[in-house]
Amino acid sequence: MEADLTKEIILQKSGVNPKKCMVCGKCSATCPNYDAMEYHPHQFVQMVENGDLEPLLQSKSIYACLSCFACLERCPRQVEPAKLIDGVRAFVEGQRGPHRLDPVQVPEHLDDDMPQQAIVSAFRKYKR
Amino acid sequence: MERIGVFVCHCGTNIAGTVDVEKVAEELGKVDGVVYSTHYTYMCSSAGQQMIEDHIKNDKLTGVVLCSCSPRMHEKTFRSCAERAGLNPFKVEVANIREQTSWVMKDMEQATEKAIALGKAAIAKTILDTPLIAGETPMTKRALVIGGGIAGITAALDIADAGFPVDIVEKDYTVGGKMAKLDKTFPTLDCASCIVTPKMTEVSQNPNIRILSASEVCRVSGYIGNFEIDIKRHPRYVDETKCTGCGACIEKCPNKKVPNSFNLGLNNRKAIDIPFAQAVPKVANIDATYCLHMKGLANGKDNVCGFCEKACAAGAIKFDQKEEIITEKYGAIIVATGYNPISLEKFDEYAYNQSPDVVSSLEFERLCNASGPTNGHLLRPSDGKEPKTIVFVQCVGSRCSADSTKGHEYCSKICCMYTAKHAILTRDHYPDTNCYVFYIDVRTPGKLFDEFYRRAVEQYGVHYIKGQVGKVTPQSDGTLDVQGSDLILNKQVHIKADMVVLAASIEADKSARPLATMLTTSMDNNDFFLEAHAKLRPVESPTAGIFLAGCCQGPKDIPETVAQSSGAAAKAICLLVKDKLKNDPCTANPDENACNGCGQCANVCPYGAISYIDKDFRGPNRTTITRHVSQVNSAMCHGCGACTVACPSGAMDLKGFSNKQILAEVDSVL
Amino acid sequence: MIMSENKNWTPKIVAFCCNWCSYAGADLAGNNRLEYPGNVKIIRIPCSCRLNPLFILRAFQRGADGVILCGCHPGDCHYSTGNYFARRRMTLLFSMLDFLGIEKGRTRVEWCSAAEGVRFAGIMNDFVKQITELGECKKLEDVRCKTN
Amino acid sequence: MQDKLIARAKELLAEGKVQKVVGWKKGLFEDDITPAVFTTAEELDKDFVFNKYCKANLSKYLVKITREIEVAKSTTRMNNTMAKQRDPNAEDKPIPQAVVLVFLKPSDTYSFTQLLKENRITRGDVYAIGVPCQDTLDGGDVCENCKNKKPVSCDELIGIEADIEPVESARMAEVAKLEAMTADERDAFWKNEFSRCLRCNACRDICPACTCEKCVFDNNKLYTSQKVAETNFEESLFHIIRAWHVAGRCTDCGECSRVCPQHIPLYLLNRKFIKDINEIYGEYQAGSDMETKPAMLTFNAEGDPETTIVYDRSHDKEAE
Repeated sequence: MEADLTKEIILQKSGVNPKKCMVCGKCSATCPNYDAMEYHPHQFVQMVENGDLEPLLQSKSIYACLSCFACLERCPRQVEPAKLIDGVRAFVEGQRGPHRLDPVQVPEHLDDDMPQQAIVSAFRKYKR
Repeated sequence: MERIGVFVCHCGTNIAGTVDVEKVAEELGKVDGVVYSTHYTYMCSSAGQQMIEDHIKNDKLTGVVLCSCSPRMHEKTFRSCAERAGLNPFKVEVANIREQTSWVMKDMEQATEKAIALGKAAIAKTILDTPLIAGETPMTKRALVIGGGIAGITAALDIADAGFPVDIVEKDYTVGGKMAKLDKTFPTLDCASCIVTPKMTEVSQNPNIRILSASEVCRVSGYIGNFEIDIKRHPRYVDETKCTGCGACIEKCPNKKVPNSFNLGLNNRKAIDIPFAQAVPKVANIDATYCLHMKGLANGKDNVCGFCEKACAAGAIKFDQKEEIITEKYGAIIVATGYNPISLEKFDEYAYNQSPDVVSSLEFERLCNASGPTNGHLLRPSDGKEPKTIVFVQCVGSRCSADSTKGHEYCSKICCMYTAKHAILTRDHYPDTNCYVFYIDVRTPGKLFDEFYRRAVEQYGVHYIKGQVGKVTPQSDGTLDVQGSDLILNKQVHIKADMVVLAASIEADKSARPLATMLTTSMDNNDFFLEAHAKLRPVESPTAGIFLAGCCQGPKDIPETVAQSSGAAAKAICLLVKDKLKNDPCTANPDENACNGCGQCANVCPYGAISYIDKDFRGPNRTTITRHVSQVNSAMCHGCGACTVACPSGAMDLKGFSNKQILAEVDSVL
Repeated sequence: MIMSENKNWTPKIVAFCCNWCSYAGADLAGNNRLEYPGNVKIIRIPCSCRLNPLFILRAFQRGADGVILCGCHPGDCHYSTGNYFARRRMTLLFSMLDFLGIEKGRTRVEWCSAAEGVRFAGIMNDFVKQITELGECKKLEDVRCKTN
Repeated sequence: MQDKLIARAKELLAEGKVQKVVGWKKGLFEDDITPAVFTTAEELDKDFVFNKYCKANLSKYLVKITREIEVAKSTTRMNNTMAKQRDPNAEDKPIPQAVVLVFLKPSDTYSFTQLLKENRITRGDVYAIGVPCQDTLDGGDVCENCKNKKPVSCDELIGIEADIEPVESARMAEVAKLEAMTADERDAFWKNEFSRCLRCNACRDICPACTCEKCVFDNNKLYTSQKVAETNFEESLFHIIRAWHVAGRCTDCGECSRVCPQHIPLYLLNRKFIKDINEIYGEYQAGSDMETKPAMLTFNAEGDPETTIVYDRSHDKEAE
């Protein structure tokens, strides 16, 4: 698939306009799971904007986002990076075909170490 | 027979890009009464104006229609152009085909159609225009300056220097404004007090200047040259004329627990106090909510405390002082209401409400200032210890998106420079204190500004980190954990800081909007006063006779403020030197023959411009009838037109906007 | 709701704007390049209180489909009280037009300051939409005044 | 009652207190009564009538009659001045004084007061006597829904009390009925009513509020002067403008609809304005005193609702 189309789909899915970003880095500054990510929230925004999508699609970083929405809350330009990361993630999942997790299956995958936020966000992600 | 000339302006591509100007000129040329129609790149240019003048003379035009930008922009230009060519300036009308046509639509066909309709309306109006001659009103040779900060002080001094009396209305107890609270100024690092307090003294000693402190404008009426202003003087419970500023009362006052607003609440003052040593006027004031005697009075006891009254040798204490309203007349008004840092309440990620060691830049300024709560020693508010690590955060509430509820969209302009100043001052006085500055961009346009910033980095070793702070967490050991991003090194950093200084966005003072309402002048979406023209008339408001100085018009630093203030003062002086002002001749005009004398018009006139006279009219067969008819004082009439609608017989009409003209416009646009 | 028979029909709208606030607001909308339909024709009057009901009736007679009056916000009138009178007059007039069976919504009063360019464009877009829904106004139209 | 009035009028004439009497006189038929001016006792005895057919509101006639008195005064004054200019020793001719007696039914006294308020009548030129309504027949809606107004601004009263308790009037019921219709129904109703209009101008000519020096419909300086009704629009425009012009000044005397040869219920338009004013801005009766400002000549900055109240409170069925 062409990069342009991929970008288009991701932007549509997420409803984010990366052009609004002024690269202040507050999203990455506020991110609680920063160290677990290869690409950080502000990089997501810039990479999507620049069409540099392949590394993102391959990266494990898309699963590191906790969907805590701290970046979304604190972004001074209302860019909402969390939604964009979610958009990339949804795109990758979508490419894999229909074998996605059903919300009822989520409890099977739970373990004690999993942060509560991640569980909530799992439900949010798979409900579609 | 009217001979109308139509001139269609391209305004470069501003109009011609969307409107088929050629077609507009052609179509309007076909309208009855039009004898000449043309189009040109820039009608307002000297070549364009010359062209209009030539055609007025050569084609014997009796009226001119401009299809160009808004009449609010160039109506005056074209009217004086017509006047030079010997045409009555009120035989010129402007069709707004830029702001209200080419700039609000993209479809060329539609825009052209609208431009033609508006052009036809203007032609119809011009045909019905009667030549008008402006009358004159006298000029009140006195200026009002609203706000006593550096902007107001500069403007007042300049106007007073030109020989005109000036009143400064200041809502605080002292003039000086924000500048009096600052420690040093960038980029020269000279002491703010050392430059502003002599100015304050100069103001107090200038015989042409009167300072009305603790006062606010509460009503505005009148117009350019003849404003009538009600000024509310709040009680300070001390007789300004008697108080010598000796401070004996302050020594005796037992209530020491009053938040000191001059120090932004960083320390306490007494219930009776003088804001600071160099205050002007140097007069004490009593905070009525904390004064024991006043609290006693409120509970019906008149014998509580009262030590200040006993201590005052001058007998200046006046517990019974009341709010009073004085009314004054002015010819010109300068607005200099200044700015305030935004409230940081909403930025909970920076822990401003959780830790006293997270301060705003203005608070930091007081902590550095020799007249501040710490006498100039930089100490943490929480425990009074010297901070060893300070983190500065830029753009707090500046450069937010338009839909942000926390901050403003604009760049506050001064933060980059004062933060560099704070860091330099800190490193200079306390070389072992580390300074970190989180920035998005460092914006340093200005004389010696970038050099100043580079000095902070190179000479003083301030750590500039490209990135933002995401979270400040107070720790149990009294330090602050600052979590931020370093975008250059691509990592998240944690700094163990003793203090965090937030460069809060600045916004227009809260009093500005109600004031703008009273002055009927325009404001932008950020509550900054709108200038008459962004490039060419930056110190005037669109409302005649009102001028703008300082941050009330937009964020700016001290030199810019002073420059604008002097500009505004010069503009005001240009007005004040005139002995008479030309009136707008578009006033109400009753037809005596049709007037019933019923009195409806006088009832709705906001200016009391309508009176009734008994006038003799000749009737048939050598008879006379004395009738009661309305008469309009054209110097008092402002031309609002309320009377024209109240008049049942249609006898009252408005020059320049007559019933017939507006109806003709309605017909033309449909 | 009356649907227009003529497919090419677009509403004709007259907007009376007071010189000090709304006309400046309209200029600001232009300065900010905010779009609104071209069938809104603005007529400048010194103050909202200059608007004689006759002008509104005349507009309808000449085939206008909607008439809107924009003035300074109450309290902000350049002439201090003009818009208060305008408000009373228009209330009574609109009520009378309603009483005569003119569809509600063909006439409107909005307050718009010189700083509210966005609001001005918003009002105009909304009003045009509303009038488009109402369709052609035939109840007060004078057939003699019909062009084409 | 008729005899009482004639006796009092003759008395006043004889005393020289009044020089003219405005009253009613019989026409061809018993119920064909017209207003008339009397100057002698003989004329009064011969023609003056006062009965249940005396419907006409006489207040408007005072405008013209007092104008004549004023013209006589002004002319003499002017002639005296001019004579003085020619000859400084010229003797002033006496200013002619005249007073006209008028009989006003309670509701007419409001029109009279409103005219006084608007400077259309010189008070000193009039001697006003308040008289009771004579069980008026076919006075139309105005009589059926009489508010039983108490007489105001009279010099004396014959046969009525100064203090009449107003009765509950259902005069707004018909307006409310129309308000309850849909817009299209109302449009059809008025189109039908106005289609009968002849533009005879009787409603305007009889209206005590229409006393303009120059009526807007006759003034070529405005665009309202067309006389001939060519389309139905013309009528609605005429009637809207007329109702607008008297809004806040109309006392609801009902003369317009009484004289309409086509029986157009014009009082509904006037009452619609009165109803709106009362409901939105507080009760107001035009002509009840000389001081109170009518709704459209004043305002309440804080209290006045926005114009949308018209649609919000509309009883229109379409609102559902």
